[in-house]
Amino acid sequence: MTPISLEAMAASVPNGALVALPPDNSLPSVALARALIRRGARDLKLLGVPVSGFATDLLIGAGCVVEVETSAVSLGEAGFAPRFTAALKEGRIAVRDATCPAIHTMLQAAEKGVPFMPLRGLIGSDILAHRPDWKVIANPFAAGEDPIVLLPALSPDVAAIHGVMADEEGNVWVGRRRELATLAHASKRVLATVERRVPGNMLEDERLAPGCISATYVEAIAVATRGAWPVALLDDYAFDAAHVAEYAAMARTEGGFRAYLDRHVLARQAAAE
Amino acid sequence: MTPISLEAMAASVPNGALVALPPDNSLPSVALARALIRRGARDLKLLGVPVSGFATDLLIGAGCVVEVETSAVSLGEAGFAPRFTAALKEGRIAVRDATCPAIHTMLQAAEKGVPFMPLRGLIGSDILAHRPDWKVIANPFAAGEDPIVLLPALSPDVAAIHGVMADEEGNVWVGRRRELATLAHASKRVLATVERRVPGNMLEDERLAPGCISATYVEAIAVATRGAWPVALLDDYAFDAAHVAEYAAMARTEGGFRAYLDRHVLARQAAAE
Amino acid sequence: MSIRPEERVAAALARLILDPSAPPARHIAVGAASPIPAAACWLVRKQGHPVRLSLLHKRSGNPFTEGSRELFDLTGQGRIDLFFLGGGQIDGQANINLVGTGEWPGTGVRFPGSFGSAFMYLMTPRTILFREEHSPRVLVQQVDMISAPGVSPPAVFRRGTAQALVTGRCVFRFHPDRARFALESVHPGESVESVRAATGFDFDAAGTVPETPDPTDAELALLRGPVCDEMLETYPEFCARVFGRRHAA
Amino acid sequence: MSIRPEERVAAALARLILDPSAPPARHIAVGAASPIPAAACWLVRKQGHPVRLSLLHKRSGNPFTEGSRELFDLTGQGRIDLFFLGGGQIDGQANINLVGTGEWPGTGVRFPGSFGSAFMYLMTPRTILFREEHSPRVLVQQVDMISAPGVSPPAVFRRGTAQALVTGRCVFRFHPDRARFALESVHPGESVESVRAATGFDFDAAGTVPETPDPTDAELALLRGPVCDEMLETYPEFCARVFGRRHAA
Repeated sequence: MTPISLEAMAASVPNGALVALPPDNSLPSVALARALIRRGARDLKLLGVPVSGFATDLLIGAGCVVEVETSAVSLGEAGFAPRFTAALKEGRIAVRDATCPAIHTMLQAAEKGVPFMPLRGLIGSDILAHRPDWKVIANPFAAGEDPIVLLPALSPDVAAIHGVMADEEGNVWVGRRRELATLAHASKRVLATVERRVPGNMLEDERLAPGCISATYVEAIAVATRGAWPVALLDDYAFDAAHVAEYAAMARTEGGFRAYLDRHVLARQAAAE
Repeated sequence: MTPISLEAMAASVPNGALVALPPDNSLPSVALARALIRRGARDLKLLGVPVSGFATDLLIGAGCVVEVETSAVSLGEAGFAPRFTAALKEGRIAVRDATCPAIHTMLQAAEKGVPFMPLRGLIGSDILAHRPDWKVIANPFAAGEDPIVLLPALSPDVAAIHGVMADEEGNVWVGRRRELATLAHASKRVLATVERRVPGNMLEDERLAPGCISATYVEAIAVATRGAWPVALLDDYAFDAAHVAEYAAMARTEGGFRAYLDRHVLARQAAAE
Repeated sequence: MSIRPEERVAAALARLILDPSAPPARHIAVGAASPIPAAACWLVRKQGHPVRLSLLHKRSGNPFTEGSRELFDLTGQGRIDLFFLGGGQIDGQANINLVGTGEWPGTGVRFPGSFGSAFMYLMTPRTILFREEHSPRVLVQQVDMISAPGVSPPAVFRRGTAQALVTGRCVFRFHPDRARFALESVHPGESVESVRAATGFDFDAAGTVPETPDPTDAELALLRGPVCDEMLETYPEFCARVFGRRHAA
Repeated sequence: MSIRPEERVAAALARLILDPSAPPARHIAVGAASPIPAAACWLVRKQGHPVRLSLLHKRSGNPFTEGSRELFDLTGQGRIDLFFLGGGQIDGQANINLVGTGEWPGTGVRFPGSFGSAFMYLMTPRTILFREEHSPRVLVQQVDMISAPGVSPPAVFRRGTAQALVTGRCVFRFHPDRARFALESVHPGESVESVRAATGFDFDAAGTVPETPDPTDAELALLRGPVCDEMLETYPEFCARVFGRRHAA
């Protein structure tokens, strides 16, 4: 699989797409999020897998997003996500609240090719009350009364992930973050930025194969060094807490956020990300 | 986690237990099966995950088994499983036929802690007609008529697997055979034989962690060199086709099977397996 | 070197895979016990068609990183376009029986079991049925038990049915609308009459049925060269028997 | 060195974890934003109790090999005995609200969201609610919206409820049979009256309520030594602030 440029990858994501983004500890492609901002993407729907972090706040602040489905949006130690909160308050985005295992379950249903999957819990939560797409049925295997929630399969249009490496075949190594494999299996398209390319076929290596997403599921690869920054990439690099704190402070105001974008996102257009 | 002896491990499996065994290409603990024969285990129920191979035929031939739930029993290139077939014909075992993805699905339901999980297909198969524990419902998410099968969660009493290595914490490395992780998560007890022990904690190593079953799920470890033999162990050693062909020939008759047991199973009692 | 029956059948299967009237085969999965279908798939690949092959029991570089569940998940997702199935019995409605004969679960002859057929047959857009043995014992009027049904009622979710049934004697097309096979071609030495005599089920046949074509020289060269190269690791005995080649030790 | 409030609360939490009247805590999961609960768990471990700790956001040696789904699967399996939850609002029936105030989905104050609470609270045999801020703003009569309910009707599958609610002012026990909190102890400087004044919900209290005990010297030594050692990587700011120690660069 021949890598494409980050900008070409961003151009391939249509306005209005449902884009799945893992949270800050689980290999989101922040590089692709920045490239989507640079290309002026509009009307994106974002899915937090299962929660949302830095990249989601950035895309919302840049006006690329109309809807967020997630179990939480947070900058971790840096606190609440300021642009998410502002957009919600101003009615610029719709928010579909979920709960972490429900998002995993909806993706697992899509991975399995079944129309729904059950999940325990949830009953009595107002999340369920606000999700007409989630159904409660009587457990057909129970002797007595036993309500249980069924969640519909969810198949994102695009999964935007950042892997450690991609090989010549297009296999992408994500290590122990196996929920990304489920996400990849469930998604219509996987767009993966990676730190680096490696020769050969990682599936031939018993030690590397278990951490791979097979090229079967991968539509395109782009090399983006430090493409998860400012969030962490497994043991490659750590969370840049100082930068995220700086972001959180600047993004408290629209003007500060614009200054951040100018400095850290738009200025990269010429530079190789 | 301190390893125990193979014989102590076999002694810990009670008669009547539901024992899950992966097939010949997916890391069954043939060593534990042999040890169960030596301890004279009785009334075991075997689950093929999702099909059954050499170890299942061995246990059936030795009279340890009352029931097999599986999607197929085969010795691969060496043909049908002779002791399975003989026992079925003589009415000495009950056979619950399943189909591969149904067994995976029932284990996934147990892994997830839900009472059932749906699966497409199956409708019109006589397998379904002979499984009163499988239910057909109308898909609650469909506009029109859409029958779909629900399968109950299945939680084996014991998963008998053979890993490549175990570390000091009790994590077991099984590489890309990730269905073993689902099996481990779904089972009440995981008894793992391994080729070798390694120092430290594999979960600290990003390269090894993705292929591990976490010690959280592992009850006991026993070192059994070549414990998958005569079947293959990933890239450690290949399938011993000549031996399995020899077994298949000997096991055509009860007398030949007894001779095989004497030579290859019971004679190992004194020797370190 | 004369054309071996396996080579003829592999070439026939390759033509079925490439049939432009069928849904496209971008990703084909092939099981362990299927060297002839595997050869057909490799032939398609070596002819330059960009098909992805997942060989289920390939030991080095096994394509699945989620273990044996992944094939079924892939198929559930609609990512497997074509699969091959066989059967201890196959009947005229394309029902297949991998369980056994007599009473459930096989009081007559017991076959190994259904494997994933009860799922794969309904969830794959195209299935090619393949069985070398063509006899009234295998091709029966009605299977004793159904591992997977040939057709399903309209309400049942099903992505496809059998496209064809290929045996050591002939190629049948399957017509799901009328749930019947039609004889498409007979291998050299066979006729409509000899096929009828060897077949337990009734089938349609035109007045004249063509002979299954010989593999072309180009196809034979690919089969005996690069296709065999790819298959040596997984199917050593097949390659030795059919192509006369052995895996270098 | 005087006893820090965080140390007192950690010791109180450790005693709740070890409460012999509660179901055993063999495996505890602790989230990222919970340094005090994590300190309590480590204290229990360092006291020699064989509890397994899964620190969800531990970067090196993260306990999960199936990614973030594994915590929920583990909990679904019944393998997680105790979890900690907080809330932007917590009410007198132990309902928690992590969504926001005002109208759905948070037209007043928007909190981050519910995370896994709607599942974990029902599927864990024991939950300890923990929130340092103890004010009428947080501890309300009735939450504006329910992320996860404090109690459930008998027909709803539920493994457990809140065991207790620990704040910067006191320890409450929760009584699921009557869906009410009872004041168990007040931290030094607090009284039943001061707690009532700071609490938006009604609760039960005996005539005299004991003071939350000081950590013992042994507990303090463990907290400041081996517990801090374990926490330096994951909670560097907490360790610096509370224990005055920094992670070696």
